[in-house]
Amino acid sequence: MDVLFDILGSANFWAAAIRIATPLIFGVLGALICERAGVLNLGIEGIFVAGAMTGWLAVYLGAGLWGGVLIAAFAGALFGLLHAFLTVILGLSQHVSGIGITLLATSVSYFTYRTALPDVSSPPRIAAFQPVSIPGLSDLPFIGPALFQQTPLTFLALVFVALVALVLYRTPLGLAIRAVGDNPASVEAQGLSVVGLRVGAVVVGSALMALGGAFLTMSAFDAFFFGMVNGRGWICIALVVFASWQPGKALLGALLFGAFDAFQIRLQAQIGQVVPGQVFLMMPYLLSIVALILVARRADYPRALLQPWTKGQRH
Amino acid sequence: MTIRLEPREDAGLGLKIGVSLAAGLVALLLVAIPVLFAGGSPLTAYGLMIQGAFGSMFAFSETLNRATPLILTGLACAVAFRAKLWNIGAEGQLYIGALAAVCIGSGLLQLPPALMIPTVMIAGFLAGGLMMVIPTVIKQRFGADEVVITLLLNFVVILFIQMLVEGPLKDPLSMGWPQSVPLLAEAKLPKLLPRLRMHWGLIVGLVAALVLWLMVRKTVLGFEIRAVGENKAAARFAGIPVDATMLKVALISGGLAGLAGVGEVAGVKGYLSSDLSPGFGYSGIVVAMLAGLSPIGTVIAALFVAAVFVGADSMSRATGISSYIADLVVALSLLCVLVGSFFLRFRVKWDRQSVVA
Amino acid sequence: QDLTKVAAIWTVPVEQQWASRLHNALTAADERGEIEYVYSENISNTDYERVMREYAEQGVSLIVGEAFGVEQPARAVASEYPEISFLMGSSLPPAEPNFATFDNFIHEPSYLTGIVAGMKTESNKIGMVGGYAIPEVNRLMNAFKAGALSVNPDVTFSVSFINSWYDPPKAKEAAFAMVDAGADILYAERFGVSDAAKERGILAIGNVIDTAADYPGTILASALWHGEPMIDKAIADVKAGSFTASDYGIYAFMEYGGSSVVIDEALAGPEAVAAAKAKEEEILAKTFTVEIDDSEPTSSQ
Amino acid sequence: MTDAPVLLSLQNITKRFGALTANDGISLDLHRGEILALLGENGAGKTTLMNILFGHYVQDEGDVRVLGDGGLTALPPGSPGAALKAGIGMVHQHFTLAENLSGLANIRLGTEPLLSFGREGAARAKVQKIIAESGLDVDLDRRVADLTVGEKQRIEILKALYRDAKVLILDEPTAVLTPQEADGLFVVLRRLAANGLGVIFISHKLGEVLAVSHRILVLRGGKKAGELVTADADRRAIADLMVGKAVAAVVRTPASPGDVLLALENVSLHGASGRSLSGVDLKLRAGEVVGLAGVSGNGQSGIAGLISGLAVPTSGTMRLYGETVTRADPRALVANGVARMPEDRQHDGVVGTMSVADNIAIEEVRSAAFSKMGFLDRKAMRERATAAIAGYDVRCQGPDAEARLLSGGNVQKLILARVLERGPRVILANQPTRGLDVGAQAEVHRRILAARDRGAAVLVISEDLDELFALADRFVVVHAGELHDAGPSEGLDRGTIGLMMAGQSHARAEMAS
Ligand SMILES: Nc1ncnc2c1ncn2[C@@H]1O[C@H](COP(=O)(O)OP(=O)(O)OP(=O)(O)O)[C@@H](O)[C@H]1O
Ligand SMILES: Nc1ncnc2c1ncn2[C@@H]1O[C@H](COP(=O)(O)OP(=O)(O)OP(=O)(O)O)[C@@H](O)[C@H]1O
Ligand SMILES: [Mg+2]
Ligand SMILES: [Mg+2]
Repeated sequence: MDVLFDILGSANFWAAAIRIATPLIFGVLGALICERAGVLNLGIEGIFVAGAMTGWLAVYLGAGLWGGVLIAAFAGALFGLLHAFLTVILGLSQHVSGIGITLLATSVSYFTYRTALPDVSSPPRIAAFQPVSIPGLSDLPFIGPALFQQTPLTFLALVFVALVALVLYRTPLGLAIRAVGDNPASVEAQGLSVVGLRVGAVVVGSALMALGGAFLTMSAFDAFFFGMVNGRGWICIALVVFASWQPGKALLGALLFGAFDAFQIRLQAQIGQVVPGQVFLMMPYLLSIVALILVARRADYPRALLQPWTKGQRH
Repeated sequence: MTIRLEPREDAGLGLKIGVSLAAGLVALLLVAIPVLFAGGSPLTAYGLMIQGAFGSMFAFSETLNRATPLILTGLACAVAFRAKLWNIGAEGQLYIGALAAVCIGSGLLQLPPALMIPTVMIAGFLAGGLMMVIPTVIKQRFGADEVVITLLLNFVVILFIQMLVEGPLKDPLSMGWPQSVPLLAEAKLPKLLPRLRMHWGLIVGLVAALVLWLMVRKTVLGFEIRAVGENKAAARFAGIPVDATMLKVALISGGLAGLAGVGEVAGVKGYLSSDLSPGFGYSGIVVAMLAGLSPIGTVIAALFVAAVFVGADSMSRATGISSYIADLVVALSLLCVLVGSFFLRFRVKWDRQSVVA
Repeated sequence: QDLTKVAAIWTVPVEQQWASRLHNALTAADERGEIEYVYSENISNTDYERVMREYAEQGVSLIVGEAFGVEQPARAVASEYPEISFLMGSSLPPAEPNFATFDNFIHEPSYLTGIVAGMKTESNKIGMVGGYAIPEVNRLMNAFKAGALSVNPDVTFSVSFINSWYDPPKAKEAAFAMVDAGADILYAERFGVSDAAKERGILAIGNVIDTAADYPGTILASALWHGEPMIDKAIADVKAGSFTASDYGIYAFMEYGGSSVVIDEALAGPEAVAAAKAKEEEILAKTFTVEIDDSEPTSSQ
Repeated sequence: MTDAPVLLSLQNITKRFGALTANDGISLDLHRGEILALLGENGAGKTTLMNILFGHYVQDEGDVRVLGDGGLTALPPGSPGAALKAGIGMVHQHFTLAENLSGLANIRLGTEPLLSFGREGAARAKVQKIIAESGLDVDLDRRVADLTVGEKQRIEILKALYRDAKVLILDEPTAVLTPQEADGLFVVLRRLAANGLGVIFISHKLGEVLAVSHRILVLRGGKKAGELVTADADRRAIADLMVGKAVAAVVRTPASPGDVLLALENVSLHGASGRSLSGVDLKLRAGEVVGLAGVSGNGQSGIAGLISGLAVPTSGTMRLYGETVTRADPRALVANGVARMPEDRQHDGVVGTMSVADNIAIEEVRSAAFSKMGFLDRKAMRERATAAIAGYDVRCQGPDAEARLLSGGNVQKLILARVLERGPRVILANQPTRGLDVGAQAEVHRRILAARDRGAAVLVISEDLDELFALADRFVVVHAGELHDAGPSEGLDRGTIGLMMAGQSHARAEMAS
């Protein structure tokens, strides 16, 4: 029990939870935008890799850090465009296309990295984002170190949560995106372009996913490793459902996941292996499943998810 | 001038072959880009790819060997997807199937091969099936999405397997390396040919494809699965037991993935470890969709994916290009074939009719 | 058969510390013109046998790799190609006539780094972060612990495994957790741990490769593995036709120059350096043997 | 009327779907202030023509011209956006609503610049004004999924009015409205037309067409079959134009009720809104048609669910041939001679991607008629389907055609064939002719009455009172989950039933006294 309070009472724990959550926040927002528009994007895991690689490589080759972020987003957008072309314009299977994109983005990234840097025995480093202090806020006791000593990308992620929520619920664009994911015919009948909205959503969503990857190589760490994305993308797919496709709950889900991970790491470090380590590692997944069961009935999933839409077809 | 799409009623065999060839050609053209980027010669690379997949008995056997689990996981996905049960968890079911095989076949039972092999297979089938029945029941009871649950369960299962092979199932003779006790010789699937890795799992896969084909086409169960998959409400109204049908599908789907695991552990590896499958479960999704969920098509698609991977991987070794190109070639081929399937479903028409001013 | 053609098959990317030591040694030999080196990386165990056979069919003279997950098939392939020499990482004994084995036996320098850490720690808490609890990792951690306890019985250790070889952000988080729990020295089995140490201004112990230059003022000491003695010996044996199914693992021992300890003397201080050097002498003189303990290390309660 | 300027002009529109020519050189003009009724059999091409006009489909030939500032100008094909801009509003035959959004959100959708914060307040005020003027009352803030079909229909019409349409197209807007709602709509339409709006109105209900339109255009087999001025037209003439031959009137002979075959005794049911029932008593006798009237959402679907075998009473008993039904088991009911027509035939009636033959066999695949030892008897299935296609005039390519390719009317005939061919003893006919053309309607009525005459007990649930009066020997009315007996149909009139539907269960007694 003491251990529990020790951990939960430490500002470092909360800071770690937010740090761990950051890539997930980007990813889950990206997936949420795509799915709100009716497109499942299983390319996320690969887009994470592509974002991690391109952002890092750009900085390594001399671009500024924010230049790297932009390039990562651009790479994500490109893969998103491909996914949108296949699933929205050609109406092909979202599952296959997504997995194909993951395979493609991952292998292209690895292949490019290896071919561009054939002789590395220890991964080269860049000068990554450093935590910034926000005058006033960062100096607050407890709250300061817990919440306000993060790298800029973390703050960017939080800004995006608000932005996505704002656009989704407060603008006609958001209304159109929600409608196109619910029933594309409703959008078409009101003179908007189903294809345009969906392609746009997938491209923007994929760019956000790539930022999740970029965070790993440009903020959480300063080098690119094969395999470093390590399933984070898939977790985002689960978190979107957990969040019932709502940005606020998505943030909450990502933070919960981060907190749990940070907690289990600390517990392992403090009381050691009383049970096999895997039991801890399984917990976030099992808890996600439990959470899913609890929220499932109330979720308003986008009804047109997975359904292609072709103009002039009966649906 | 505008472009219009018209759905095709049914694509003929000629068109199907033509489109497949065209997709393959385009994929090859695209592969030239990374090959050139890496400083290789595309033409040489093509030759080496074909040689690597089909150029010798060994190469071909390796292609078949890799296709074996893909056929089974592909079928697992195909049958579930047909009922709109989105099983993304074939990877986990594969491991659970392999686990069951190891639990039963490593000494718990002493049986002659003729009994042992079927026992191990049935155990793997049931275990894998149960692994899919659980999320299906959760979906039916609580409405929780099976895509996400099956996806998450993959991670849980892998960790569970790691836990077992580091703990209770650990082979005391493995020098501390996390792997399970080996299967008894009686539980191992016989090789099809001496010195080659191909094993009886391939036959199991082919038979499973045939059985599924029969089931979908000819049986009441297949009829009911299609009805439930295409329109649950109408199926329910017509008196088809929707939930029960879904559970049957789940059992079959997970079971087939479980069999893939049995094949890998009893046909290839001999013991269980947490790196048994390089993503066969996920590739199964791709294989099934490429095949348009047709059981026979699944066999062909599995062979295709296996040949592309084995060929490209071998090519990378012969040319000295980074071995990551193998996955890249698979990805490109996959996407090309996917685009090709579009032309099977639609006719593209260019209208010359001017847009009226 | 081309006597100079050597192939390596890695189950990990060549950046992985373990593989990189041998990869570098092989690349160096290639650059010296002694061999022609080809390799395949990130090969899954399922594909391992096929890749072995493909290289064997290409007619290489020596195949270097890791048989850990594929002992049976690797040995079967070797027996089918008696004219080719196999030098495989393995926990099992070599197999006649052509299957030689090795492992990263750098427990000796690990023990020495333990001495330095044991003497330097002020909080008496040392954090250790590893990838997976496999023998290759366990033995180094255990030797390190033994070394530290030999000079400071009050040290306690917290150990955690991140269940991944390549997740530096996660390793970093695990390391942060140890720092938060009071550790003032971190044992860096994985990339990411030293980063945490540097960020929090504490010390880290390097493992297998020397990363001191990347973390100025952070790496207290490192236990290094040198692939060259073993690789060069194997190449020479192959060329001389004297390659046998022996255990090349010994070439990782300090005695053969297969491993060494580097200590940042400014950070460690003369006392710790002296203690470590003294033990090193004993090891080299064979008056002291570091025990090989492959069991999974656990946190001290 | 025809002196008014032309608002909209279709010129030689042709549209082909593969081998089928759905529209064949159709031209029409719509004038300002005119209500034009578009009539035709199921599948005649009405919806297709309107979809072209609105830009959902791209025509193969022909132009759509709309009156703009510079006279009649052609619309770019395939652009609903352009059609909306040109002042065309469309109420689709099948709702085009985003169900997870509120009514107001659906109305606003696409009317404001995407990259702005929107003008929700102004939009709400404008919609409320339109509601006040038109009487199309509906809660704007409820999720569309929670609205009744009638309310959804109102949202659809509000969508069009909100955009200040010059031309309003309504594709079968009254198919799902109660008579009162429909009357309300007509008032609105007349007022809108009087204000200069042009209206195209599609309906299968000739009474409505005669009551509300100025001019009638009839399509047959994708071609224009004729045009009438409403004032000069009568039912006969229109029906003859539509089907190309005279439609025989259906006559109902007096019933001779026999034993009670199905009974609900003090049945209560708890379900989602519109499904709850409390203390319902209902007896269906052999050789009698009972008509169930009620405003949708008052419990019809609950009663239908019970008789369909999808639910069992929460309390009270349901007896079939005297035996208590304890399990929700559609298969058992079917095997016991209950014929069930679903309310929503596309959703519950057929599996669109399966063949006609499959859909005809679907209720009985497990029976010996269609399978042996778990294997399908394809031959038997095809034979039954071929017979059904011929016997019920199901227009389709054949037994192997996918059901989704059938028009709504033909789907209904398919279902009729499926359930009536077995010689059922109890028949649940839920909205049996919703959306059907007059010819098909007469055919369905004839078959239902024939089954009654054979001795079947029939329950007809319909929102079309004309239909109920044509079929029912006895009336019951459902309101707020309670069922009230209205007695034999002789001596009943629309007004009485209407009052009972509105909840005045004593209407009949009061009238009598
Ligand atoms: N986040 C998601 N990612 C991928 N697919 C999803 C996601 N959410 C929902 N789906 C898919 O959308 C479909 C609709 O969801 P749902 O489970 O509610 O189906 P349903 O037809 O309503 O089932 P039931 O009638 O049994 O409730 C599911 O088949 C599911 O696979
Ligand atoms: N997208 C489409 N693809 C193929 N065929 C179609 C399509 N849309 C309509 N059809 C066919 O065109 C014909 C005309 O259909 P349409 O919907 O216009 O009929 P309708 O007159 O509106 O009938 P109803 O009174 O039943 O609504 C039908 O045979 C229909 O099956
Ligand atoms: Mg219509
Ligand atoms: Mg129609």
